[in-house]
Amino acid sequence: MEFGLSQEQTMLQESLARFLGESGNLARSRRFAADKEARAQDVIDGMAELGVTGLIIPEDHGGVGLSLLDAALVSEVLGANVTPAPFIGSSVLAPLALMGAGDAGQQGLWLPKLASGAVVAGVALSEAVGARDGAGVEIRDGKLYGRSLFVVDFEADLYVIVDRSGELHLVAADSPGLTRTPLRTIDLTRPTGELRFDGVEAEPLNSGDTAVALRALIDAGRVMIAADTLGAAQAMLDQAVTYAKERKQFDRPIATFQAVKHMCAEMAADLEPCRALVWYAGHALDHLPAEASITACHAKAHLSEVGTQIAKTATEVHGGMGFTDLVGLHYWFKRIGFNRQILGGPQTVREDAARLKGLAA
Amino acid sequence: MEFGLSQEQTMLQESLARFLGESGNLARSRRFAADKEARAQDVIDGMAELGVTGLIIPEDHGGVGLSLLDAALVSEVLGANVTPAPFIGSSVLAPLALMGAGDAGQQGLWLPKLASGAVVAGVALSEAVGARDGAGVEIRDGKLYGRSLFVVDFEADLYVIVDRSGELHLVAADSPGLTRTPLRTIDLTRPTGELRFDGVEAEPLNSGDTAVALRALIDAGRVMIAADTLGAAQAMLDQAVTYAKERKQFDRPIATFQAVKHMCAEMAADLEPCRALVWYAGHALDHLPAEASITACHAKAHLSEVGTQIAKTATEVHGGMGFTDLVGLHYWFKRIGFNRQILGGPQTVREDAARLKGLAA
Amino acid sequence: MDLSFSAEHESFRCEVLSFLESHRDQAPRPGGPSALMWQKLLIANGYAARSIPTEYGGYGASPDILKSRIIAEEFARAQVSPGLGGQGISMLVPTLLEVGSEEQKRSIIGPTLRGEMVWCQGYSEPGAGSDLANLRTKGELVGDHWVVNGQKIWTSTAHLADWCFCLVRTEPDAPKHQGISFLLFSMKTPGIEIRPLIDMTEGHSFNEVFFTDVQVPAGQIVGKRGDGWKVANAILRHERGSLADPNTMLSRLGALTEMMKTETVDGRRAIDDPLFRDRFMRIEAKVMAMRCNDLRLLSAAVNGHSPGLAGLVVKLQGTELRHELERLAIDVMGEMGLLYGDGTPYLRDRGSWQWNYMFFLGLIIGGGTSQIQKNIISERGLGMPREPKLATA
Amino acid sequence: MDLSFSAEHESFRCEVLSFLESHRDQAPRPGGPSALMWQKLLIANGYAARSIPTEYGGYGASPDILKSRIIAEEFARAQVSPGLGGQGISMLVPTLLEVGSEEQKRSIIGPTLRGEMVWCQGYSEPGAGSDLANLRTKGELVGDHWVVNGQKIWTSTAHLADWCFCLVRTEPDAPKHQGISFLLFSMKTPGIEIRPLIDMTEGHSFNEVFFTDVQVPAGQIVGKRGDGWKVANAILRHERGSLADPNTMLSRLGALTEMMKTETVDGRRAIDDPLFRDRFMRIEAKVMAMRCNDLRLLSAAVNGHSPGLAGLVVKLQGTELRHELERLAIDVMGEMGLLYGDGTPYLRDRGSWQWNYMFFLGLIIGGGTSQIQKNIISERGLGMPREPKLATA
Repeated sequence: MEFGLSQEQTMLQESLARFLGESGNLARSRRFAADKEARAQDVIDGMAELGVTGLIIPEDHGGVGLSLLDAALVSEVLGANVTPAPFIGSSVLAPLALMGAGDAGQQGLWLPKLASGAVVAGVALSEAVGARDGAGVEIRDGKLYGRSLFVVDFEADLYVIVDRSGELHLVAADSPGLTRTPLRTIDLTRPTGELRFDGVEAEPLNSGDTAVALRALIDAGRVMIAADTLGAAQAMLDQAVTYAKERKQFDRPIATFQAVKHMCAEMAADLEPCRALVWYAGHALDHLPAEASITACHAKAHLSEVGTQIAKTATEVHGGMGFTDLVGLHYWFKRIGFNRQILGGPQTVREDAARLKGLAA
Repeated sequence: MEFGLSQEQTMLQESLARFLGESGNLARSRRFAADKEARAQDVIDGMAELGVTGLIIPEDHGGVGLSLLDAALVSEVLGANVTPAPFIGSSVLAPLALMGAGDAGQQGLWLPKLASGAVVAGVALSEAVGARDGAGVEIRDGKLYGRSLFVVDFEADLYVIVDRSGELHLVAADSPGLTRTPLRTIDLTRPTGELRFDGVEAEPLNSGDTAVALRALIDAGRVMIAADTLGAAQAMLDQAVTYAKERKQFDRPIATFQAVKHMCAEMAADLEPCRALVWYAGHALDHLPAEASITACHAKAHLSEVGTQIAKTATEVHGGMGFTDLVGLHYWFKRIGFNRQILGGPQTVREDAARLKGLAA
Repeated sequence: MDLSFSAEHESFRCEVLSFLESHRDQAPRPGGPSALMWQKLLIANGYAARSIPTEYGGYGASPDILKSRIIAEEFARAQVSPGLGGQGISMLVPTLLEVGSEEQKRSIIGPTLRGEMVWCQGYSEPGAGSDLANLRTKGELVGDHWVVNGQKIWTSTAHLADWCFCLVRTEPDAPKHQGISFLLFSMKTPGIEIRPLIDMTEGHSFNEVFFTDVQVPAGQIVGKRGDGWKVANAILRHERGSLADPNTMLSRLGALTEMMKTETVDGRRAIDDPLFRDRFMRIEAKVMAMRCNDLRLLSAAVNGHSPGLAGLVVKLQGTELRHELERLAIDVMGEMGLLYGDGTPYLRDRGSWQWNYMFFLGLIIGGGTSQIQKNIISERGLGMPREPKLATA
Repeated sequence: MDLSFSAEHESFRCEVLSFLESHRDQAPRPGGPSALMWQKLLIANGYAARSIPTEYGGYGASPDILKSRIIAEEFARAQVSPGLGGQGISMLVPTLLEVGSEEQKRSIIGPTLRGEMVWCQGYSEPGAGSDLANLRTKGELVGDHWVVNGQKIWTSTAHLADWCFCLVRTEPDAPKHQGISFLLFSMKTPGIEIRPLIDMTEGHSFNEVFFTDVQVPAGQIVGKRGDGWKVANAILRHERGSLADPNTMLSRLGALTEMMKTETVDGRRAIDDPLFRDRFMRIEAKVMAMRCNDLRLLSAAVNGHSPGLAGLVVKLQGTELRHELERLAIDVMGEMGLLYGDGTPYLRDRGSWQWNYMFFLGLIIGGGTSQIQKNIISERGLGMPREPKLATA
């Protein structure tokens, strides 16, 4: 019985955080946004060197073979550092899709390339959670038609596509008939976009139980996003506390005002139990199949609510400075805002959990 | 253009508050509860003397002929003083039912008795909003069968009954076949109960448009309850501020702690706009038919939410003392809690408003 | 309680409507009539600068809050520009009318009202936000000029303004609140540097302004030396209420309803989702309460009563409520609510929901944070004591 | 991360289960075996007083947090009484083990564990709640007795207790925190008056206790004169965590689910109402988070790590969450949720939802108000500074 992080896990987080610090952190994200970079290749390379791109890929495919909990811990660090690099799609969901529904050939071809960071994979999953504006992809005569919106890790070489019937497909980014349109959002650290399919050749991923594989993608995606929010919210809280200790008004640090202290205390009280929830949800993905989906929903929904509140409160603690671009706090604010809506807003996700529990139709 | 209370209205509130103060206020309510009184006849008599029992009854039926806004102002004062006397049922809804759906004979017979306080009328309306445990009343061969729960102003001589088809009836308390069972609730200041009908003779109230009359009862009931909560919540806030100024901890009044000040400020900020909302909703009942129902819903739902929050926060400001019976703060807490559930909880009432706006089926 | 208007006011409303009917083609639009021409027309007809004396360039009517409200309502309903705004007109002009010299009133108010003199406000500093009296920008009287050095922040429209009204510490030895003066100077004076202050909306609504040996003629002061705090506070009160207009909220609610009828997930409209609907109704009730509260304030103003608590709570409640309203819209749109930036495909309402969501977080903070507002409510509204003095201050 | 138990612990769980299987008929029930007999049996088998040394009447096992947890879990699951509780066992015994004299340990711990000596706690006073160190009940050493005068409040079980452990100011001239002593005395001592303190639940869980010249033998003191604050603080820490057990919350959630399946309005089940369902799921997520947090605390305790923030937030979050959960139940029941008092027709679950709703408001306040908890979290958990000293204090 040991509910906590191992030394290896703590080291993984620390070494990744150290690398991200060296690579420039917020300054790197600002440059990524200002230069409209498609990929921060230096960051991806550094992550590959640390084994992060191949984190959950088995060792015999060039990966590190770690667990989804480890992936969540990575996601947390990336959120904390508003890192402008692919991870959830390319290093978690795409490998999961290949491992869960790909055949040996597909696995042997793609997993090593994903592990090394040589290939980035995007994942088109939004319509499986809820289709907006009539989006969705259909297969006719073995070819894909339709649209996928809000592709995770959009600036990719390869895509995992979920069609309307829940089947999974692999599509190369340069496939004829595929049109890619970036969708600019509030979050400038994680490009997303639309894929349009006009008779695109696709390779089916259908070697396992596709329904199980799809559910695993949704669950893992939600836990990774929850972890990203955990990291981002913790970073906002930390910045608020630091700022409050430094900032003086009325001849005293604002951290000595009970109102400011209590705002910080409320953030901490809301957030700290979320850490254990994310750990548990990450652990459940690999080890507690009966609980995994519901816990993933709870983690996603709850972190969205808590994160939204903290994003607002931490900004308020910063006063006007939090509203400006000067301290860049809004990068975290927007990261949390992005995470809230992706793969199902909190209400949608709670309703999903209620269905899983048999409480809703 | 004058959005505010007239001098007469302010005086009405003040003279009623003065009388209730003289009649003992909280001590009177405590005695009412401890002695399990059915009716606080002394309070009723005093209210009759001030014209409160006949407030909205036309002068030619022995009343004062004032408006429903005036009735809301009275309701506010009764809530503020946790007064253990009938009003909403006996002096507002029953007269409204008679005035809206009674014939001249019924009006001439009952309105003067209600105005004088000689007769108390209860109103069985809950099932028209939502029936629990299969309650409800049906008419067969001119006789009533079934059950009405949570009758407003239950300890009465006469009842206005709404049956399942929305028709209104008058029933005397001593009618054969009628069984009355008090239902004890958290709120010991306002008796409620169940009526069981086993072939009870009833007199129909069907001289006007019954549907309109029923809707008017629901709307007016909701505004009166909202006003009662306004008064109770304001009284709790006032008590919290007073207590905070007196109570010392750490060698200073707790009112000097920013945390306590902000709790009180939040209560005031939430509550003060409610006052204008209740005024408007009261005014709308008589003068703005197109808005009356929706505004009544908003007033009921919003005051319930704000009231619940203030009931909790004001208790917290009182520390442990708020939890005891010593200061009696819980009388207000429970009055607000009672108001929240009666004639539709906040969610139910909001859904009703959405239907009225054509936003829900 | 009487929500009707008098015959005089009803007839005034008709006048306004007929003016709108016959002149709306002269309202400013891109490539059409200019805002300055329109402003002149409005002043001439008493629909702008209505109660400002004619000798200072106004229309010279006696103040009538209801008529002002009628003008505002009908121009908003007709979606016709109500004329120029800005801090010069809304804040400096009332101040000058109260405490300006005759010379200042004559030379400044007219051009300001006509939009010929655009102003920015130099109040906040990096070290003086909630604690505005802590400001450090200093002005030294050298010969017949103030020499101003220091930095301002949150200076909206500094990049567009001709002139600045500015709080400057001129009496360094006086107590904090008594050492400040209220100076006026041209933004073309040498030594002024303006840096855009980009905010979280990616927009440029504010600036940082740096002063290096800026020379201001000694006479360009409003009130006496050291009176600046009093002068400024008279206007700050004007500002706070205006951030949370319930009529704007009502129109946002209307837009939200329409949006909820068209946004769908898996073909189901947002308005048919009981959870979104409930959140909407909940917000509508709060907006209704603020609108009723606003009627109460209007009525109090007409009758010369003090608005009390009802006035003190507006900024806190209104900005929070508006933020909540925009938040709901984003949740309704889901992923679509993340889209931002001109020309982005699928973008709804030009991104206004996201923009307002963020901008109103700024307004929750700006013009007195929620924490400062709660202090004010508890002290001025509820009579609770101020925090005791500290041992070392 | 490993949520499994070791073979040793799994086998221990089997032992517990087999004990429960073979002895559950000896558990106390009205008209059946007594609680005291059951307690003896539990101690003898190591299911109560498990790690307390045998010479003081305990079972004498080495401390094993997981085994304690297993016992608690299995007894709860089997719905069998886990033995006696109360402030004597949960608070006084650990204190005596830490700082009591050998004589005190030998004479008090055993009878307390066996339920032969029931204790109440005399801490809070009307003027000393959040500011407990402000207590004024005084003890003067006259000859070989302390003479105690004053008043306590919130004394739960005073009306059932044999003895009291009590904080008393014995050194009036010492600084506030250093003038307090920790005394023990029989509740049968002359001069003690107990008045029931009825609370908002209409229940009698607490008392006011008045002391008039109560004579306490000088030796009945734990620790030294003036050490009482330190002694008491060691135990207060024990109390705070226990108010918000996530496993209890889980079982309340389960009961709420069942209730939502049976409560109807116009024939429609509450569980089929999307709004109630969403609120339920929202609360379930929070409960899950607290349960995971609890696992983290357990694990930290097993490994001797400091729980840090994760421990500091439990009381605040847990009591608020429990209050919220009970609130939802009341809303689900609507008017039915108003019913209260034994024998009331239609009453659901004996009124337990209303009772808990109110009682947990008491717990939000008791044992350190939410405001005090937030001070603690910000200072101890986030390293924020204490409020500066006042000019006049």
